[in-house]
Amino acid sequence: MFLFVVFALIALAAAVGVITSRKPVYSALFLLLNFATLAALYIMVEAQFLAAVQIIVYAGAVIVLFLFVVMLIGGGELDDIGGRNKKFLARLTWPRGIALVLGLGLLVAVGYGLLSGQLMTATNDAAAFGQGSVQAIAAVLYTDYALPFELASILLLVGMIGAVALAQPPKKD
Amino acid sequence: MLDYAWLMLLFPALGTLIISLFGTRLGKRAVSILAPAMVFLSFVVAVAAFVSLLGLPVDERSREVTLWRWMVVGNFSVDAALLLDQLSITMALAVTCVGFLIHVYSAGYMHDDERVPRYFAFLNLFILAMLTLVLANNYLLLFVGWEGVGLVSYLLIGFWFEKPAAADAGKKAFIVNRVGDFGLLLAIMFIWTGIGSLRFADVFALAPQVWPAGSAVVGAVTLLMLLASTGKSAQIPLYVWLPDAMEGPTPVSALIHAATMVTAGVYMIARSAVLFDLAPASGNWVAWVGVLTAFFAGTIALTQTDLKRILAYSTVSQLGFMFIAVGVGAYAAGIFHLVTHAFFKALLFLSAGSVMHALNGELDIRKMGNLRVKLPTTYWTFLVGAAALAGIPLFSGFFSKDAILFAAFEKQLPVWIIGVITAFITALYSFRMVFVTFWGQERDRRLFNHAHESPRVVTIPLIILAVGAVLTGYIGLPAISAIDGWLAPAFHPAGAAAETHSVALELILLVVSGLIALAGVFAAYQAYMVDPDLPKRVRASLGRVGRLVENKYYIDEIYDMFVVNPLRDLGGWLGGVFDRRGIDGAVNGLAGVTGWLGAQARRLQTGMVGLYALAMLFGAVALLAWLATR
Amino acid sequence: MVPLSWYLILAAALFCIGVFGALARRNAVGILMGIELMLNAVNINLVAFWRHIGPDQMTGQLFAIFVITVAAAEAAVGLALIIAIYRQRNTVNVEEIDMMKG
Amino acid sequence: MTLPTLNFLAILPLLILVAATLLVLLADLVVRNKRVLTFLGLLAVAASLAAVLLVRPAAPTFQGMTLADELGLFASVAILVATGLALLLALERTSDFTRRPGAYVALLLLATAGMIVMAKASDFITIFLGLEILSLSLYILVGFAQRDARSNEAALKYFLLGAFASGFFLYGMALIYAATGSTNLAEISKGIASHSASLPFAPLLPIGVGLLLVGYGFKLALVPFHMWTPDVYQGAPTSVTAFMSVATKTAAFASLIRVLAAVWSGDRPWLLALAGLAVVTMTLGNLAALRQTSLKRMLAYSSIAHAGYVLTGLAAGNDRGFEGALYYLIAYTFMNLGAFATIQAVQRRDQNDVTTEQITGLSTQRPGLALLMTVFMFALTGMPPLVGFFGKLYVFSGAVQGGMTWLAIVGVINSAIAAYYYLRVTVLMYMGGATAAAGDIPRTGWAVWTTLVITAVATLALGLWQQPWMESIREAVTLLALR
Repeated sequence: MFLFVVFALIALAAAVGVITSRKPVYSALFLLLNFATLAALYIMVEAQFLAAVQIIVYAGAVIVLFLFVVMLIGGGELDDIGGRNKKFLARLTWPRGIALVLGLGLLVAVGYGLLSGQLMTATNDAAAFGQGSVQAIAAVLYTDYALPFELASILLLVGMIGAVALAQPPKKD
Repeated sequence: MLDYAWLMLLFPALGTLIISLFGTRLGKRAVSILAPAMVFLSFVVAVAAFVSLLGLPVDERSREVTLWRWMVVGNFSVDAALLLDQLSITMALAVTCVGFLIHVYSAGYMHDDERVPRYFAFLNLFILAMLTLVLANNYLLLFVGWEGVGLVSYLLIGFWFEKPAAADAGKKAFIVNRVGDFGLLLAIMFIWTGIGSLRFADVFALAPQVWPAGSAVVGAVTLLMLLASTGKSAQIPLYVWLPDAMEGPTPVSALIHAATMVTAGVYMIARSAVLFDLAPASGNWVAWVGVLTAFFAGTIALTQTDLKRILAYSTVSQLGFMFIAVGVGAYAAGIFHLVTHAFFKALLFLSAGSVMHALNGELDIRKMGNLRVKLPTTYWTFLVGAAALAGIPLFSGFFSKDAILFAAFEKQLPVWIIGVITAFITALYSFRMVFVTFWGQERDRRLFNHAHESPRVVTIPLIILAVGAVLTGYIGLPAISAIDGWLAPAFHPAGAAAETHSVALELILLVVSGLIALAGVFAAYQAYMVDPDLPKRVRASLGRVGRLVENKYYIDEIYDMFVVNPLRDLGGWLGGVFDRRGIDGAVNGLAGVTGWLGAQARRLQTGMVGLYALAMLFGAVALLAWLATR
Repeated sequence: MVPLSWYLILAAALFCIGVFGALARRNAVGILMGIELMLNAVNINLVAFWRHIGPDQMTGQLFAIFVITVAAAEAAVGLALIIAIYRQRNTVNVEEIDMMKG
Repeated sequence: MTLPTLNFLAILPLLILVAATLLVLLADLVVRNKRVLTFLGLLAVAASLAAVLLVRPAAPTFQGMTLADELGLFASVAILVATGLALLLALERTSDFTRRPGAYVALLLLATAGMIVMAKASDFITIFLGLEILSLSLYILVGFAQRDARSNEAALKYFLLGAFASGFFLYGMALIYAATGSTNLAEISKGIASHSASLPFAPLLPIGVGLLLVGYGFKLALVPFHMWTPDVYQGAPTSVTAFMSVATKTAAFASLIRVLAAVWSGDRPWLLALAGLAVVTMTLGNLAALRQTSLKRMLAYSSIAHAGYVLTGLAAGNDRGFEGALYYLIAYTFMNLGAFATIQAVQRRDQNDVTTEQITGLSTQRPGLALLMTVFMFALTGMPPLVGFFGKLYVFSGAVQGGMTWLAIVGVINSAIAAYYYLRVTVLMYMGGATAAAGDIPRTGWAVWTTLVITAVATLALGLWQQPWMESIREAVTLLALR
């Protein structure tokens, strides 16, 4: 319980950091922190393999990619909601104001659904011996989920072709 | 023979196809022969079908010819099928006969135009669409024809699109007709939902069981049909497009905007007789719309000075008579008048075209006069047409108009009274045209000297039509009543007993009608020949009323004032970006407001991703709020 | 044990922070980070439900794995697009990328 | 533990497409004449189409991940036809806009694969993966027109908003999973039917469906999730626009129909939500289309409006409406592809769009193209007896039957407004002096002609002969078994 609260607070703080940091590098690092906290939460619900994937894919690949791009296009300042030179209200232009209101509205709408019904009392009490392990996942991944698995490979193929096609600089003519 | 009735559609279809694909290569001459030939072949088929239908016993005179199974949705199916019965054959005969003559006339009339192939392709396409409309055996196919004739009409009104007036008139016709079409489409959906079939035979057989007489749904369906008909047949309140439609070539005015297309509304109401019988209130509406339009348009025709516009308002007025007929349940009389009108109005338009041709396009009757000397053939044919229109005894219009008024007299006395007054007005303006145009002194000497009779390709159709305009009346002589007996089974498939009329009463009314028509002619003679100042004095004594009529009751202005201007002001006030050039009448005003809304809708599109995403988020929250709280 | 609803509320909060981030940022990379936050928030949901509904059904966990795969591929393509546009216009500020409008 | 037997025949169309993709990528390295690649793609589409039509497994396959039902078959055929026509359309012009024809063909095939997956998927996981495959491919394809600076911008906008929408989509799936305990549509349907009231997390279901609708709304370009559409349609290479405007809609609508049928409760509020979306979608789409000067943008707004018409069919909530929606999709596939194909034929080699000015007086320069464009415009207007009319008739009368006469009235008024801008195109082509120099319009190659003729003939013929395939549509809808 205590651990959950700690990790949850870290995750939230990191998330706020991601969207308010002035430097994109900081944003990316906050994102890393957020991902790592989530991995910790996964371990708490005994989804060990998922936690490992989270670290390897997100921290190892995605964040590195982000950092790489940020470096490539120059780590200049994100002069928007993170800007220091203006007061907070001045930075909160009307689209952002509306976005904030609507974001809260979304939270209320979803929260309404979450908090009504019997959700409040439900807990994660079922035992999960070994269900988060590599073996358990492999057993279903290659049988019941064979089709999604294949589809994921197609998806990665798309990503590959796309990245190559886009990365190639256009011919000057 | 009836099984080959589809040939009627095939020929104009072939004509359209060949001319639109190879028209320019074939040359004007070949096209001018091909197009009328195709319609003539259709006419021959129609005659053959008519003869074989005559050969059948009365209760078998309704044949369906299925071309192919069009669509099947569960137990609902629609075939592409033709219905050949007394009503559709009568219509098909009128369409192909008048259509053929107008094609021939066009060959001479359009001779100098650059776009002859396109013109004839449209004209053949029109015949195809019109025949589809009248021969359809279900509402869906009828709608196909309905939209088709509307489209061709729009294309032909704007045929001389270099004239801005023509382009605007086309636009006006199109938009007004969309309003009407909208009614028909909704009516079709109601029928489909309520009855589960669109085939005429099924609908008319089931409707009395599904919809009790006077029920709301059948009332709605029939009123929607009335709305559709007021658009296509130019009745109050949607008649405004027809006078402007005269910007098209004159043969087109004759064919589409006088003889055939504009009668589609009357035809549809007559075809749906069973439904209208179930909704007597709607029938009353039809009759009142008809009589008011007839009177209204008749008075306007009296004051116009443009020959074609007089004829246009006269068409609106005569269509009003047909509405009276179908409104009071005298469907056969309505169709009878439709047929006679097709002949004499086509004749009048084509004669007017001949006059126009002779005077280098001049249409203002104030510049004409004494033309009977220069254009003898045209004069005589025009005279026959005018006599028929005025309802001079022994000419066709006399019999058909009398049949309508007789029916009105029996059902709706007030309608009859206004109808009789309108008949008088009709005679008055008919012979005003004759006297002012062909009699008296020439008013514009230069034009007069220049005038010359039209070539034979123009006059021969005129003569044939003139013969038709006289003879068609005799199929409906009260004593013989051939057309009534012939058509009646088509309206009441169940075989309702024919009503018996008092012959004496009918004869009395016949005499009254004849006298009224003659009185109208006499009044016209007094006013325009004997005492040319009389109209001015009458006009002066009428004062404001006269000005009112002269200005077409300010209808266009009223539309402007109450529809266009408020909308325009609203638009200007809201955005200050209103496009003034687009404003020309009610319709355009509406289009302008819509366009203004469109401009506002465009302004939402700022090109910025953030705002796009914001809109999405807004949508998401709204959607969730709605769904979560239900 | 931690109640299920706590996980769900954490997820909802993270999702909304991500949404706000995606809307509030002008930098395309920043927007993409907000979107990554959203996808991760969904994953918390999936895992929590998996744990609650019964761990012998692996659906939630596997769904989460596929989501991670998709997120990675999406990030790769997205960043490649961002580089391409940077090369062309020398900016990744979406408010300056508005040639098309109306 | 034994591995289950996997019925690979069930995904044969998919396998063909992916294998062809790899082949195209390999051939790209050795072949000099890049047209061969397009031909390879066409071959693959044909083979895949044959596989769809001939190999028809009966039961749900891959542990209920996909269905091989009539709906899936129907959508697959429509999608593959669209792909084939799009490939044909670009055959002679690929080099005009990209120097990577290999990747172009490959991505087009992969997008098709994704669409087929989405249309056939019966499990949220497969739906999501299908959606992502098609989306990622399209993001990249949209940016393929290198000579047009707007292309890249379009791709970035499409990507950012698409990924944003994916987040909502996914969240919705997670909540429905929470509410019903499964991601499989059949299970979900069973769960809701057996104990809808006693489901522990029942309140999550409508919220999940709502979020899901956001995702679908994005792909289908429903207002207010539509804002990307005009920019993306304008910036993307014309052949890609032609493809995505029709095929994506087919895939997403097929999937939406499936999902709606599974979570169906026949509840009025749900239908009203759909009806509301339909109303704003068609109205805004038509209004914004009125004053466009770019034909691609105009058609983009028109496609928004058409999505609204299709949605009307779903909002009707009865079989007739659903059938109408499916009919509409087929109709739309041909008429809209045809319209974009004409734009492709008219646009200059160094351009990626056509303005209203450029088509003024087209009939004198290219009577054939003008005539075909007229056919497509009339079809989009809803002029009988072309396909577009019947689509409208079916969906609107579905609404009338479902007791939503007002929705039908709004729809009919909207089609009246729409007629205005479609006919404006015709008027400009026929009734105006030529402004564009004749040499500006490149020679129209046989491949484009083939595309144009196929779409035009289908636009007419499918309106005149509806019986056989309306029966197929009916079967597809009956199998959904709406409660």
